[in-house]
Amino acid sequence: MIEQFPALIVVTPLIMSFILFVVSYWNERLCFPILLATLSACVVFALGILDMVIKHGQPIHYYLGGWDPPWGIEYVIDHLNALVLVTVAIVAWLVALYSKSVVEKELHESKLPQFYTLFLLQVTGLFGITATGDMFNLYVLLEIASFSAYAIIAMGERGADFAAFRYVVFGTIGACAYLLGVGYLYILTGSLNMADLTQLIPKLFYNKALLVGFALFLIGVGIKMGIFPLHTWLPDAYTLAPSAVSALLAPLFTKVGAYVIIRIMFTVFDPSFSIKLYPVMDILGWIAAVGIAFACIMALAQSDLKRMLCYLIVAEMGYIVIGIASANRLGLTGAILHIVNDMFMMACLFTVAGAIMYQTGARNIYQFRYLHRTMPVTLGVFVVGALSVVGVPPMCGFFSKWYLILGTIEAKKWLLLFVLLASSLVNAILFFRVIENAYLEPRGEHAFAHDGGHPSISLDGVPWSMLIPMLMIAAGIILLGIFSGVIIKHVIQFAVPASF
Amino acid sequence: MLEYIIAKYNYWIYIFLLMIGFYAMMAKNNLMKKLVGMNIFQWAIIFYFVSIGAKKGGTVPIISGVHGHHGAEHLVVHAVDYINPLPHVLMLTAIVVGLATTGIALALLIVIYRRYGTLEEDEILEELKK
Amino acid sequence: MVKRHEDVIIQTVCRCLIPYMQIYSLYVLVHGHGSPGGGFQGGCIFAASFVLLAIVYDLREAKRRFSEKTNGVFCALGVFIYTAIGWLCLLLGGNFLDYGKLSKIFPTDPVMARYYGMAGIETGVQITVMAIMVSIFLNLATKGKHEEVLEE
Amino acid sequence: MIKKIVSIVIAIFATSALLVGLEDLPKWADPKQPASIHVSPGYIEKSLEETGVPNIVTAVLADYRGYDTMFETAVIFTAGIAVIMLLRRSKNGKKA
Repeated sequence: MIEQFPALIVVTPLIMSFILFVVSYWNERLCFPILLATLSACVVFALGILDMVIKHGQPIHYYLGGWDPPWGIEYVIDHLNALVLVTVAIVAWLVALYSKSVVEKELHESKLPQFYTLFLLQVTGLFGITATGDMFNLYVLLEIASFSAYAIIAMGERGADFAAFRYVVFGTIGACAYLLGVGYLYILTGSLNMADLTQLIPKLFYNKALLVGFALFLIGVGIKMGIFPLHTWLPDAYTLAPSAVSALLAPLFTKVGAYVIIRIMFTVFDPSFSIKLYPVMDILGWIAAVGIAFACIMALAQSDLKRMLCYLIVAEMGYIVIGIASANRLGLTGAILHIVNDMFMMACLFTVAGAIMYQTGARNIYQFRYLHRTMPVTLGVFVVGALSVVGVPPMCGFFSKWYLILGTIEAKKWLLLFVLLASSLVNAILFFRVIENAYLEPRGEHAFAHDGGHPSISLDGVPWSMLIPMLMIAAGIILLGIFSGVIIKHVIQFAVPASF
Repeated sequence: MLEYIIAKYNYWIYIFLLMIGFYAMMAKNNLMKKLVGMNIFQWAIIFYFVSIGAKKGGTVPIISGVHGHHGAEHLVVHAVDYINPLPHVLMLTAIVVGLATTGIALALLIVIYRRYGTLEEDEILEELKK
Repeated sequence: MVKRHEDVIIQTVCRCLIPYMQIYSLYVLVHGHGSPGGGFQGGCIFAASFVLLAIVYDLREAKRRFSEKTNGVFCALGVFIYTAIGWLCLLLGGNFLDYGKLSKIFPTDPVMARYYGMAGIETGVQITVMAIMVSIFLNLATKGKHEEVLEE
Repeated sequence: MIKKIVSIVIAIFATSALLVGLEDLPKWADPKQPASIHVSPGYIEKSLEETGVPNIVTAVLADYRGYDTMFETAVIFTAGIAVIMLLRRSKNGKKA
C-alpha cells in the first residue's frame, strides 16, 4: 500500500471533497469532522512519503494509469517535494483546526459546506502542484487551487469581491503565461514530462524561443507567487479575505509557487541555463532587492496589521528569490529552508491577526492598546512569530536567513547581503511597533480605567480550537529552529541539485 | 521576409490576438470588457496550441473502419497520416478551464454590481474609498 | 429571462425538441470512442435542454423536474464516479486509473477493460458537466435568487 | 489616458519579446517539427491496440492522460461550487 501514497495524498482530499459536499445536504455538522479526518490522513501520507524518500535516497516514480512516462503522467517525489508536501500537510491541518470558529463567525451558516469543500479542493491543488512531474498536469492543478482561492477570497469583507476580481484577472494572465510557456517547450521538444524535458532541453540551449518560454514561466509563476513587480493583486486579496482564508492561502499558495520556480529553474531547465548562459540570476537578484526594499517601505506605511503582513509576504518571497539568485549550495539551502519556515511563520502571524480580529474586532495596530491584558497567550504566539521573522536565534527564521546570508557572501553579491541585513532591521522596527502598542502602556494613562479592573482572562476569550493550533504553530517554529540542522542533513542537502 | 510571415502565419495571428486581449485587460475601465479581453487572451493561447497539432498531409486523428481492438492486428497505422492528437487533448482541458474562469468571473461581476451598482473600475474604487 | 411567457408555438416546438436533444447528447457520449464527442460535449447538450426548458417555460417548471438538491448531488456524483473508478483500479492492485486491472472483475481482456473504463469515466464527466452547467446558468440568470425572481 | 499609453507600451514590448522567439519556432504544419515526432507518434500508432479506441483524442484524453481529465472535471466542479457559494442566497432572503 505504501507505494500508492504519492497518488493517495492527492486523490484522498479530492474524493472526500465530493463526499463532503453531498453529506452536507443531510447533515452540516459532519462537514468539519470529515475535513479534519481527511487532512489527518494526508499528514500520515505525507510523512510516509518523506520516510520512504529518505530511506530510498532517490526519487520515487509513480506512473498514473500504469503508462510509461513520456506518454502517461508521472509523479516524481524527491527530497524537495517530500519536504514541501509534509509542511503543506501539517500547516493545512493546523489551519483547518483553527478555521472552524473563525469561519462560523465570519461566514453565513449556509456557506460553510461550500467553504469546506473548496478548502479541500484548495489543498488537493497544492498537493498536486507539489507532487506532479508533468508540466501540463501542474497547470490544471494550479487552476484548481486558484479557482478555490478566488471564491473563498471573495467571501471576505467589503471590497473583497473587487479584490477577488482583480485576482481573477491577474491569476488568469499568470496561468495563461504558464500555459504558453508549456506550449513553447512542447513545440520545441515534443514532450511534457519534466524528467524527459531535462534530457531534451540542453540540446536547445541557444534557441531563442526557449528563452521566451523560460521568461513566460517566470512571469506566470511569478504572478501566482507574488514576486515584486507582479504582486499588485496580493495585498488587497489577502487583506480583505476572511481570516481563515488568509491564514490558509498566505502561507501555502505563495510558497508552493516558490517551489514551482525552483523546480522549473533547476530541474526542468538545467541549472547552467540560468547561471552561465543568460544573466537570469543577476536580474532576479536585482528584482528581489528592489522588491524587498519596496515591500519593507510599504509595510512600514501600513497601520492595518493584516495589510502589513501581506507586504511582509512580498518581502519574504524576495528572500527566497535571493536564495535562488545566489546560485550556490548555501543560498539554495537557505531558500528551501525558508520555504518551509515561512509557511509556519506566516501561518503563525496570520492566525494571530485572525484571532485578534475574532476577539476584539481590531485590525488597526493602534487599537491594540492593553491587548496583553486580555489576550496574553495570543500575543505570546505573535511575539514568537515576530522574533522568527526578524531572525532571532532559537526561532527557525534565523537559520534560513543565516544560510541566505552565507549564500550571498559566497556568491559575492554584496548588494543582496546589504538588502537582507537592512530588511531584518526594518522587520524589527515593524514588529516592535506592533508589540509596543500591544504591551507598553502609554504614558499618563491608567490601564485599569479601560477594562474596569477585571483580571485578565486566561483563555484570551478565544476558543480552544483556535488557541491550540496557534500554540502548536508557535511550538513548530521553535522546533523547526532547533532541528533545522537535522532537516538540512537528512533532507535539504539532497534536494539541492548535484551540480552545485 | 514574406516567406517568414507566410510560413509562420499562425504565430502572427496568435500574438496579435494575445495582445488585443492583453490590452483590453490592462486598459479597459469596464470590468465586463476586461472579462471579454481575458477570454480573447485565453483563446489566443488555445489557437496557438491547436496550430501546433497541424501536420501537412495529415487527417483527423480518428482511425476509421475499426471498433474495438479485434481486427486491429492487421491494421498498420502510420503516424504521418494523422495529425498530432496531444494539443487537442490539452486544449479540451484548457477550454474547460477557460469556461470555469468565465463562470467565476461572471458570478463575481454580479456580486460587484449588486453591491456597488456599477461595473466601472474607477467608480468602484471611488465607492470603496468612502 | 426565466419568467414565463405564454406562447403555444414555442412551447410545443420545445416539448418536441427537448427529448431529442437529450437522446442526441447520449449519442454524442457513447460515440465519443469512434467519432468526435464525449462527456463534455454530451454534457453541454444535455444541460442545454434544461436551459431551454427554463427559458421557454419558467424556472419553476425546470426546477420541478430537476430540483436544486438533485442537481447538487449530481454535481458531485459524476466526478465521484470518475474518481471511484480510479480507486477501484487502485484496490484491484494496479496504479490509480489503470483501467486494465478492471478485467479482474469484468469478463473482458485488459484492452477492452480500458475501453469500458473510458466509457465509465466519460459517463461521469457527462453527469458532472450537465449538472454544473445547469447550476451555473440558474445562478447567473437569477442572480442566485432562483424562485424569488418569479415573484418580483 | 495614462493607463492606456502604459498598456500600449507594455503590449508593444511584449509583442516584440514574443517576436524574438518566432525565428526559432518551426514552420506551420511542418511534419518534421519536434512536437510531431517525439511523443505523439506513440499515441497514434499504439492507441488502437493498447486501448481499443479508434478515436485517438479520446484515448489520450481518457486513458493516457486520464489523470488530467479527472482534474479538469474537478475544475468544473470547483467552478460550480464557487458560483453557488458566491451567488446563492438562502430562502429567507438574508444576505449570505
